[in-house]
Order: sequence, then C-alpha cells, then structure tokens
Amino acid sequence: MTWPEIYLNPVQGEILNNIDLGDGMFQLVVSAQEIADRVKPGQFVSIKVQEGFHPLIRRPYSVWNAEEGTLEFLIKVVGTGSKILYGRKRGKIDMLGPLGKPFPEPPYDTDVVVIAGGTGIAPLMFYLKYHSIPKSILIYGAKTSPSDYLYSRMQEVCDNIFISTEDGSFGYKGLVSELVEELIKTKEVVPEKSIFFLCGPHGMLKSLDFLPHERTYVSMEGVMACGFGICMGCAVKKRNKKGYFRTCVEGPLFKLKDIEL
Amino acid sequence: MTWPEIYLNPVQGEILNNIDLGDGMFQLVVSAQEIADRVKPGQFVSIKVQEGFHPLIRRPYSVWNAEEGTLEFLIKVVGTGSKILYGRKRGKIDMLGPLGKPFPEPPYDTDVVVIAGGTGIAPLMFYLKYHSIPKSILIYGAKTSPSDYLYSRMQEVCDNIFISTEDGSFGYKGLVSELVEELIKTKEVVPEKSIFFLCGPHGMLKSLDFLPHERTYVSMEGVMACGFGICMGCAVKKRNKKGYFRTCVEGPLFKLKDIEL
Amino acid sequence: MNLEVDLAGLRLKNPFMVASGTFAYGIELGIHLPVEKFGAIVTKGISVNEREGNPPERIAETPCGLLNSIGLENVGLKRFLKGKWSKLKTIGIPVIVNIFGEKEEDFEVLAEELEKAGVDALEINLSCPNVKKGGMQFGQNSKIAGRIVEIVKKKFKSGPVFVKLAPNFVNIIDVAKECEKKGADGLTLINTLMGMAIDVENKRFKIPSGVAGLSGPAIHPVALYIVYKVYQEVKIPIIGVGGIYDYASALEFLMVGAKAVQIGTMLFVNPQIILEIIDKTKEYMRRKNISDINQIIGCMQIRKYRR
Amino acid sequence: MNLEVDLAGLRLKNPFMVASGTFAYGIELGIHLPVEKFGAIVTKGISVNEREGNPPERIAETPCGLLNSIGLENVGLKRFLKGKWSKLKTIGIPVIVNIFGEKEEDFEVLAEELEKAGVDALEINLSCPNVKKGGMQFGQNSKIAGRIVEIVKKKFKSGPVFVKLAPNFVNIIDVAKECEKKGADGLTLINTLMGMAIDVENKRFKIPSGVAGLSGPAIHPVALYIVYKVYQEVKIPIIGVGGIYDYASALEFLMVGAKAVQIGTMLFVNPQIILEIIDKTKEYMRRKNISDINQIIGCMQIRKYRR
Ligand SMILES: Cc1cc2nc3c(=O)[nH]c(=O)nc-3n(C[C@H](O)[C@H](O)[C@H](O)COP(=O)(O)OP(=O)(O)OC[C@H]3O[C@@H](n4cnc5c(N)ncnc54)[C@H](O)[C@@H]3O)c2cc1C
Ligand SMILES: Cc1cc2nc3c(=O)[nH]c(=O)nc-3n(C[C@H](O)[C@H](O)[C@H](O)COP(=O)(O)OP(=O)(O)OC[C@H]3O[C@@H](n4cnc5c(N)ncnc54)[C@H](O)[C@@H]3O)c2cc1C
Ligand SMILES: Cc1cc2nc3c(=O)[nH]c(=O)nc-3n(C[C@H](O)[C@H](O)[C@H](O)COP(=O)(O)O)c2cc1C
Ligand SMILES: Cc1cc2nc3c(=O)[nH]c(=O)nc-3n(C[C@H](O)[C@H](O)[C@H](O)COP(=O)(O)O)c2cc1C
Ligand code: FES
Ligand code: FES
Repeated sequence: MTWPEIYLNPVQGEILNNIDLGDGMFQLVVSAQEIADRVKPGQFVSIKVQEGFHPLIRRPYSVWNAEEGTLEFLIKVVGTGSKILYGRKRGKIDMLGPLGKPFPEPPYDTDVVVIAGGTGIAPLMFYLKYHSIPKSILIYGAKTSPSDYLYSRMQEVCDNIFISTEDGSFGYKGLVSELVEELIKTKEVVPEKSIFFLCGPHGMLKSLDFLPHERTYVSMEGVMACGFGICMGCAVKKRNKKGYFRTCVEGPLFKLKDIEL
Repeated sequence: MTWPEIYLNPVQGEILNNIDLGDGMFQLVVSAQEIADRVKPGQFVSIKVQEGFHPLIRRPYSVWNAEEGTLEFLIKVVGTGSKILYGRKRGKIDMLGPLGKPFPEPPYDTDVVVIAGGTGIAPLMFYLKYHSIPKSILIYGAKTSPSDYLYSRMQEVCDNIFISTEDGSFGYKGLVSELVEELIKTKEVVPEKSIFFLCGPHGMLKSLDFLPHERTYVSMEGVMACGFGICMGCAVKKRNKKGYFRTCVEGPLFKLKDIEL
Repeated sequence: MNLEVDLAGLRLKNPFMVASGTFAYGIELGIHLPVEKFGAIVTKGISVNEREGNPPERIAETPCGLLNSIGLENVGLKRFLKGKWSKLKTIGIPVIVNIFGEKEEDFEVLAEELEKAGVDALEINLSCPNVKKGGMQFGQNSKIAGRIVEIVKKKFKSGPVFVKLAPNFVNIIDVAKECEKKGADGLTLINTLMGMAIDVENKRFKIPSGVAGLSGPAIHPVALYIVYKVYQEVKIPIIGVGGIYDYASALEFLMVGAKAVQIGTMLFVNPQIILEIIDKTKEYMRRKNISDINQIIGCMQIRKYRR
Repeated sequence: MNLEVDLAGLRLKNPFMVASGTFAYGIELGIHLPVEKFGAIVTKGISVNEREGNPPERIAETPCGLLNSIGLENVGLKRFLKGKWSKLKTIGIPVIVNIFGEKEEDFEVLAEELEKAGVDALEINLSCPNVKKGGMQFGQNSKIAGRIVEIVKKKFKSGPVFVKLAPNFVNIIDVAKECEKKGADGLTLINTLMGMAIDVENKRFKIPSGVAGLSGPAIHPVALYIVYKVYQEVKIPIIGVGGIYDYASALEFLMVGAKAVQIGTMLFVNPQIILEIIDKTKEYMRRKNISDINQIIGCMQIRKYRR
C-alpha cells in the first residue's frame, strides 16, 4: 500500500498579510515552513479559521503559491468560514497540510491549457509556475474584471492569457465556456494537441464537459469533513460505474472521463 | 418601574491595544464611543470574544477606565474566552454595555477603602478615579508583585496604597485578608469611620466577611448568561432571607449584609 | 408584504416570539427594547406557589450551547397576576403564559385562575418533574401528558392551549399525538435536551444538580428534525424552538412546517435578535418575491404530509 | 501510571479509541499516524453486501456539530475480510468490527463470518434502518434490538459484543436494559442524534436525504448525560462517545462511569487528537496523583449506583 504525500501534523502558521483584492476575493499570506517546504501544485491546506468549534471543520484551500516558508492563498468570501478568515489580519492560524494528490507532471510535448473560474485559478497558477511548461494557455472567467494585481500575477506565470467577464469589463464578454469554444474555433486552442486542467464553480465545469474527456483534468472542490481520507464525506460519483471517489485523497484532480460532474 | 442605566444595542468596538501585563493579566483597550460616553464606575461590558457561537455567551468585564471614547479592561487569562481575547490584537469586537448598576456616589465624610484581589482592582480603580474622594485607601492582594505599569496606574488614582503578595515579592507577605487585619490593628484603617468596597476572587471575599456588614459593599463576579436581567442565571443568595438577587441588574455591587458569600 | 400568521386562533403580527424562561416575565426590559414589535411574548414558567429556584451555578457553557438549571424560579401565580400580568397586558401583543406544576392539581388551579384573568393563551411545560412519580417528567409518559392536557383544556377557555415537549428518554411523536388527541391546540417543540457537564479539574458537576437543560445553536438541527417529523404526524400547529440564531435558522423551522417560532438562548447574546430576524426576513421575502410568509410554512414537507 | 482498562474482557492499553465510521477501516492513515498507540480501533460499519453509500452532499456543518449521511458506504463483508482485516490484525491492538444489517439475517451472517475470521470484538450498530419495518431503526424498538443481540451472541463467541445505541425517538434506557438482558457484553453510547439542516436560500435540504446524523462537540453534554443515566440502570460496561474534543471532555465520560471512550468527529479536525488526549490524561493523572485510570471511572456516580 502506498500512502499519499500528505502531512498530518497541524502547523501553527503566522498570518503575514491579508489583502482585499476586490470582487469579494482576498489574498492570505501565511508563514508555515513545514507546509511550504512540502507542498506541490494541486495540493491543498485545510485551515481552522479560528479557535473553538464554530466553525467546526477545517476549510480546504488550494495553495496559490509557496516559497521560502510562505504560503499564499486566493480566497473568496462565501460563508461563515471565509468571512472570518477575511477578518483575520494577524495572529496564529492552525493549518493542516499539504493534503491531496499533487497534479501530475505536465507532459513535455503537449500544450497545457488551464481554465479557471474565480479562485479556481489558484492551484492552476501554482502549477504553471512550479513546472517549466513549454507552452501553456491560461483562460480565466469571472463576473467582472480581475484586479490589476491578480492580472499581473497571472502574467508572471503565463504568456498566453485569455479572459472572459460576464459584465464585459475586461476581455471577452460572456461565460468562460463560450470563450473556450471561441478559442477552439479560432484555433488558439487545439483540443487534440492539448491537455486541459479545469478548476472553478460547478456550473463552469459542467459547461466545459464538451472538452475531450480523456485529455481533461478537473480539480474538484466539494465539501470535505476530514480532507485526508477517513470520513467518506467528499464523494464524487464515478462516471459509468458504481461508487464514488474520495476527492481528498484520490483527487482533488480527476480525469473528466472518470467522474460525473 | 424604573429601568436600569444600561444600553442594549451591541456596539462594534475597535481594538486599539492589547498588552500583556504579566502575572497572566492583560490590558485591553477598545474604542467604543457609545459605551465610553455612558459608563459609570462599577458597570461592566459584556464582550463577545469572537464571531460564531463558541464561546456562545458573552463574557462580562468591569470597566477599568473610560475616557474620550475609549474603554480599558484589565483581564486575567482564565479559560476559553479570556484566552481567545488575549490573542486578539486588532480588529472589531462586539460589545454590549454598559450593564449593571453603577456604584453609589461615595460619601463625602467617610474614608473609602477599596480592597481588591487580582483583576478585581479594575472597577475599584475606575471608581476612585471617577469621583473626587477626599480620603481613599487602596488595598491590593495578588499572588505576586503587580507589574510596574499596573502599580503606577494605581498610584494615579490613590495616594494610600497597601499591597500584599503571597510570594512576598512586594509589600506585605501573605493574604490580603491578613493585611487588612494588620492595617486595622495599626489603625491605618478604621472600620467605624470607613466604608469598604471589595472585588476579587470568591475566597478573598469570604476571608473578609469580618468587615462590618452594613458598611461593606461587594462587587460580585458570578457566571452570567445574559447580563441584563432576563435569564435568572446570575443568582446570589440573599442573606437571612429566602431567594436570590440577580447580580447583573440588582448588582454587581451588594451590601455584605444583604448577600451570602 | 404579510408576516401575519394565525396560530390556533391567535393572530400574531409576525411569527417570531421569545421562548419561555429566556425573557423573564416579559416586562423587564421596558424602555430598552420595543417588545411590542414581537409576534408574541411567552412568559417564564409560572407555578401555583412561588419558587426560589436553584442555588448557583445555574449556568454552564458547552460548545455552542448553554446548560441551565434555573430551577423554575418564579413569583408564583398570585404575584404574577398582580404585579406582572397587569403590566404585560398593556403591551398590546398576545401573551402566552407558560405554566408548570408538580402534580396534576397544580395545572388545574393554574388553568382556572389564568382563565379568570383572561390571558391570551397558555403553554404547558411538561418538562417539569412530577413529584408523585419520583421526579419523572410529565412529558416522559404520553398517558400522563394527555391527562394534563385534558385537565387544562377543561378549565381554560379564553384561548389556545399549547403543549411544550422535549425529546428526552421518550418517543416525542407518541406524546405529541396523545396531546393532540386530548385536545391540545398546538405544540411547542422543543424544550431543552437533558445534558451534563463536569469540571474534571475539581471533580464536580458544573451545575450542582448534575442534570441541566441544553439549549442554544448546538441543538438547532435536532429541534428542526423533530418539528419536521412531528408535523407529519399531527394536524395541530407547531411552534418551533431550539437554537435559533438568525433569520435563516428561524425560517428553517417555518419551512418544515412550524407556524411560528420562539427564540431563547440567543436573546442573551443579542437582545436585538428578534428585531433583526424580522428585518432580515422581510429582506429575504423581498429578495425571493414572497408576499406572504404563510407561503414559506411547510414548503420543505412533501405534499402528502401537508395539512 | 496505569492507563490500562479491562473492557468486557478486552484489555485496552488505554481507554481511548476511534469511533466507528470516523476512521475508515483503520488502515488508511498507515505511516501518517501511530495507530498502534490507540486503545483500540473500531472499523467503519460493515454489511453483508457492498454499499456504495449516498450521493453528495454527505456532510453539512452546524454550530459546533456535523451532520453526516454517508449512507453506510462500505466494501461489504467479503472484501473487508480479504483486504482490510488481514492488514488490521497486524497492527497489534484490539480491533472492534462495527456491523449493521438491513434485516435480522444479515446480523447472523456477519456474526458467523466474523467469528470464523477471529475478530476481537463486535459492535452492533442498531441505528440502521430495518427495511422490513419501513426503515425504522432497529434500535428504536427494544424487542427488536434485543433479538438482534441474541442472534449475534449465538454466533459470535470469540470476544465481547457491544451494542451501539442512539436516543432518537425512543427511551434509550429501555433499549439498553433489554440488550443487557439478551446478553450484550457492553454498550456503546451514543450514536449520532437525528438532525436536519436547510439551505433557505435555495430551499433545499443541505443533505439531500433530509435527515442526517448529528455528531461533534455540540452533542457532548447530551451523550454525557445519557451515559450517566444508563450507567445507573445496567451492569455491563459502557463505552462513551459523542463530541469528545479534548482530554477533559473524554475524562468526563469516564467520570460518569464509561469504561472507555471513542473519539469521532474531532479526528477530522485534528488527526492527532487521540495521541494528545493520551498525553494530557497522563499529565492530569500526574498532577492529581492518580496512579490508575480506573480510579477515575465512575467517580461522579453516587455510591448506591456503583457496580
Ligand atoms: C480541494 C479544495 C480546494 C479549495 N480551494 C479554494 C480556494 O483556493 N479558494 C477558495 O476561496 N475556496 C476554495 N475552496 C472552497 C473552500 O474550502 C470553502 O468551501 C469556501 O471558502 C466556503 O467556506 P465558508 O465557510 O466561507 O462557507 P460555508 O459557510 O461553509 O458555506 C456557504 C455556502 O457555500 C456552500 N459551500 C461551502 N463549501 C462549498 C464547497 N466546497 N463547494 C460548494 N459549495 C460549498 C455551502 O453549502 C453553503 O451554502 C476549496 C475547496 C476544496 C475542497
Ligand atoms: C460583573 C463581572 C465583572 C467581571 N470583571 C472582570 C474583569 O474586570 N476582569 C477579569 O479578568 N474578569 C472579570 N470577570 C470574569 C469574566 O467575566 C470571566 O468569567 C473570566 O474572564 C473567565 O472567562 P473564560 O471564558 O476565560 O473562562 P471559562 O472558560 O468560561 O471558565 C474557566 C473556569 O472558570 C470558571 N469561571 C468562569 N467564569 C467565572 C466567574 N465569573 N466566576 C467564577 N468562576 C468562573 C468556570 O467555571 C471554569 O471552571 C467579571 C465577571 C463579572 C460577572
Ligand atoms: C435560562 C433558561 C430558562 C428556561 N426556562 C424555561 C421555562 O421556565 N419554561 C419552559 O417551558 N422552557 C424554559 N426554557 C427552555 C426554552 O424556552 C427553550 O425551549 C429552549 O431554551 C430552546 O430554545 P433556545 O435554544 O432558543 O434557547 C428555558 C431555557 C433557558 C436557556
Ligand atoms: C462521518 C461519520 C460516519 C459515521 N459512521 C458510523 C458507522 O458506520 N457506524 C456507527 O455505528 N457509527 C457511525 N458514526 C457515529 C460515530 O461513530 C459516533 O457515534 C458519533 O459520531 C458521535 O461521536 P463524535 O461526536 O465523537 O463524532 C459516524 C459518524 C460520522 C461523523
Ligand atoms: S474529506 Fe474525509 S474522506 Fe475526503
Ligand atoms: S445574567 Fe441573566 S439575569 Fe443576570
């Protein structure tokens, strides 16, 4: 039996920075040597947003970037947990990780197309940055224009960026799925020569189900209770088969051909 | 029916400072105009130590000082709530107050002797500072020597300070009750010409039960669920009578002759 | 936008009221809170004779919950009618008087006297110990529970009689059905869960009596499910109570069928909570284009159960 | 310092074990956690046939609690024995296999096969739906519960049989006594409370099946009181479970009489929690001059109840 590359000792990180990036998102920067040294792209860290038992369970966040003992996260304010995290400007923070399987090594002979919605960009940017990928394309969809800062960070990891905004304030006006269809039509993206990595809201993933199932990977973000394989809470339905995968240890990345969205 | 001088709209204070004073105590400074403008010595503020429902109930803290929109508290790290408060260095904090009955106006013709154990000093110092009291004596007991800072703050509000420490590191070596007996013996304190205000741990209060019951006031610190008179949780037994007082609205200050310790 | 509900004949201008024992007699906060905006007031439990309640500690905190053992402290029927009721009835919203007894006859006396006083409605607390049965709670036996309902219904005619139950060591569905059969006009679900906490450092119960009642957000999912289930078994209206902490947790009760709800423990944390719930509910209804709150009630029940 | 306890004949080097369903089959964490330091392992529930479990969402959070509806997903008896048990038995600590069925015969098969495999002990989960009784849980009827115990006891001889109960819509004391009468060697108290949560924004159950099981710190005071009460009514040992979150909340169970405890939900938050509890318990015993953990067990029970 092979054990996953995870680390089960909670680490007390120190919040270094917590910056509002607009559009309901913020950047959380935490010093946490043990995790930063180990983490690989695609893995996540499970954060106890505050002391006590409310919220009770940790919140998993993909690592956006890791270097020199420091972790960066890109987080959207959604509910109880993220709202509290948003308010935490300094202090200790209890983190468990890295968790989950890292993304696979990128192939050297194929275009890597990453498609992200919202904070789904986080693990994909880390992936692009971590590996030296000969040709990559980054496609990002959001409601409105990314902040200058976020955009400049994207430019650091990729030369080929396409953006869609629902309000048309930046790039293509419309949904990211429409932008992807457009890019395929204009041959900017050639599905047969690419592999795809998707991460984002469920609706976005579903709208991209037309991509080649064998060549498309999806990073899933379902609700998790434990994050390391013992609760069976993070079930993702297998495609054309009985049973479920556990997102946390068998994922979070899956081939589209293997799972039902 | 007369309503107490309390204020039932939660106020979002802003933490300005949170300083370790040694001996397990810290000073919390919060900006909260609505409360600072209203509060009188002896009243307390009920603090929601963090968002969410754990800890569930507010923690009552006596006001140590209030001026120009700012409140100061003197807090000891005891359990869940105070531990979390200790870690909160900045940010918003949800406060309800002022609550409780203010201490009575000091008599102009009598010595005012305040006797405190640990953080029980907080309301008594505010009392001494707030009123211009012709002659006051401050007696403070603790395990070990107060910090220089705390001592200098005492000096600001009183010229007649006596201190006992259990480890003998400062002042009288022993319990505060022994010091009080000593001071009575040496006529520094003349019970018949004084009124007493006590605040501190239960054991200390009990050990001072020999003071004249008619001339001694005790500020109680029992567990409170609401803090404003609706839960009946903060019962203090009436002396020589059936029934209980509610500490929060009928106190926290009681005449020793009225309650059982 | 309509927030008014008809609760067994009581017209509430909104379905949000205080829970018994968590708002004293209802008159304490006076000028500090516009109580008249609540849907109704429920008084703390009233007994025939005055009770001084339990010695401290009466309160202990648990994760997201509160244990209490107030010991049903109250001024007794006579002083209640004289001092409290005369003020309560001037507030202008329905007042539900919560009653409890130690023996069957107590309930009879209470029903009779409160009928004379003309109170709007009664809520029978059956989670109180039956001294004749060794302290077993009235509500832990459906036969006994039913008999109390009969007794009270016989004497009290001026308004609806609600029965308040807890799920401790009993099948609450059986008790609920029996109470309905014996004429209860509605059910209040749930009273506190029995709980306990120990201070291991000092090897003592945090509350001297040992057992205490657990309330607060911790019990919300349990209370919600009980309302959901009992709704499917009875026809009389249900008042949902247990752990409500915001408008959404209140609406959850309405969605599983409660006609109204009570807010208890969280009043201690935020005395403004009912006013906030009213405002946020209006905002929700506006956002969702719901013109009448009655449209929400029971919407999470499948049709065959709808009454 | 002695932490060893005798649990119905099982010798545990300490009384702290995992709760069923919250540590998978017990072998998943392998190199990541020194599982051999636990008092015992309890496996997730095993049924005769493989079950794929429920569709998502299987988990929802409530204040200080967790609702789950995993749907008893498991590989089934055959694959359990082949793939999991062979690894489990090499760990070197007692393994309690948790079993459940849809009908009485299922329990018989499980007991028989697990006896053959020589497992150390069984824990019968009676909070599973009885398909012949319209999904009512086996544990909600003391007669049915007792019969299951009889069936299992007849077939399983290699070690003690524990019965795990929940207090939902039943008097758990009655069920506990009946199980004892029918030969149960011990009781595991408590399984999850039935609970529910609704997403009012989208008018849907947070967990599609509606009802789910509530666990976590929220239920600790309730579980503790149940252990306290049942201890007074039965002679067989009790395993306490429900909401344990640190050494003190674990010792509370021992103090009201539990011989051992299980930790569930909080493992998800802190996988190291059992190791921490063991360390902190030792520290506590040192501080309090307690040489044998058995001195703590039942110390909060008044003498007449002590067994
Ligand atoms: C592997 C993984 C990586 C993730 N990475 C990121 C990241 O990099 N940045 C980021 O902002 N978020 C990320 N998430 C989501 C994050 O874990 C939280 O779910 C999110 O922050 C909401 O938590 P909350 O406490 O604010 O909301 P809650 O109060 O828990 O929930 C609010 C609402 O959102 C729904 N909800 C909660 N969690 C999810 C979820 N995971 N999926 C769908 N609906 C949900 C709830 O049902 C509820 O209706 C990731 C999740 C996973 C599993
Ligand atoms: C009117 C009033 C004024 C107060 N003023 C101050 C003040 O100025 N400074 C200060 O540090 N504290 C003050 N307190 C006490 C304070 O409210 C908290 O009780 C204290 O901080 C402990 O809270 P916690 O959450 O840290 O401990 P918890 O985790 O709640 O409790 C830890 C342990 O202490 C016990 N305990 C908790 N609260 C009390 C209490 N009030 N009395 C006795 N035992 C208790 C508990 O039973 C438990 O064993 C005051 C209390 C009252 C009622
Ligand atoms: C301090 C306190 C006192 C209570 N007293 C009574 C009472 O006298 N009669 C009664 O029927 N219920 C009483 N209850 C129960 C509440 O009315 C309510 O059913 C329970 O607290 C659950 O609601 P909550 O979680 O919103 O508090 C009391 C609850 C608390 C916390
Ligand atoms: C995700 C999850 C799965 C569970 N599965 C089972 C199970 O298969 N069999 C069982 O008897 N109990 C099961 N339980 C109940 C636990 O064993 C335990 O009784 C309950 O969670 C209370 O303990 P806790 O609060 O420490 O989690 C499960 C609990 C959780 C949270
Ligand atoms: S989150 Fe627990 S198994 Fe995946
Ligand atoms: S704390 Fe609630 S009445 Fe005093």
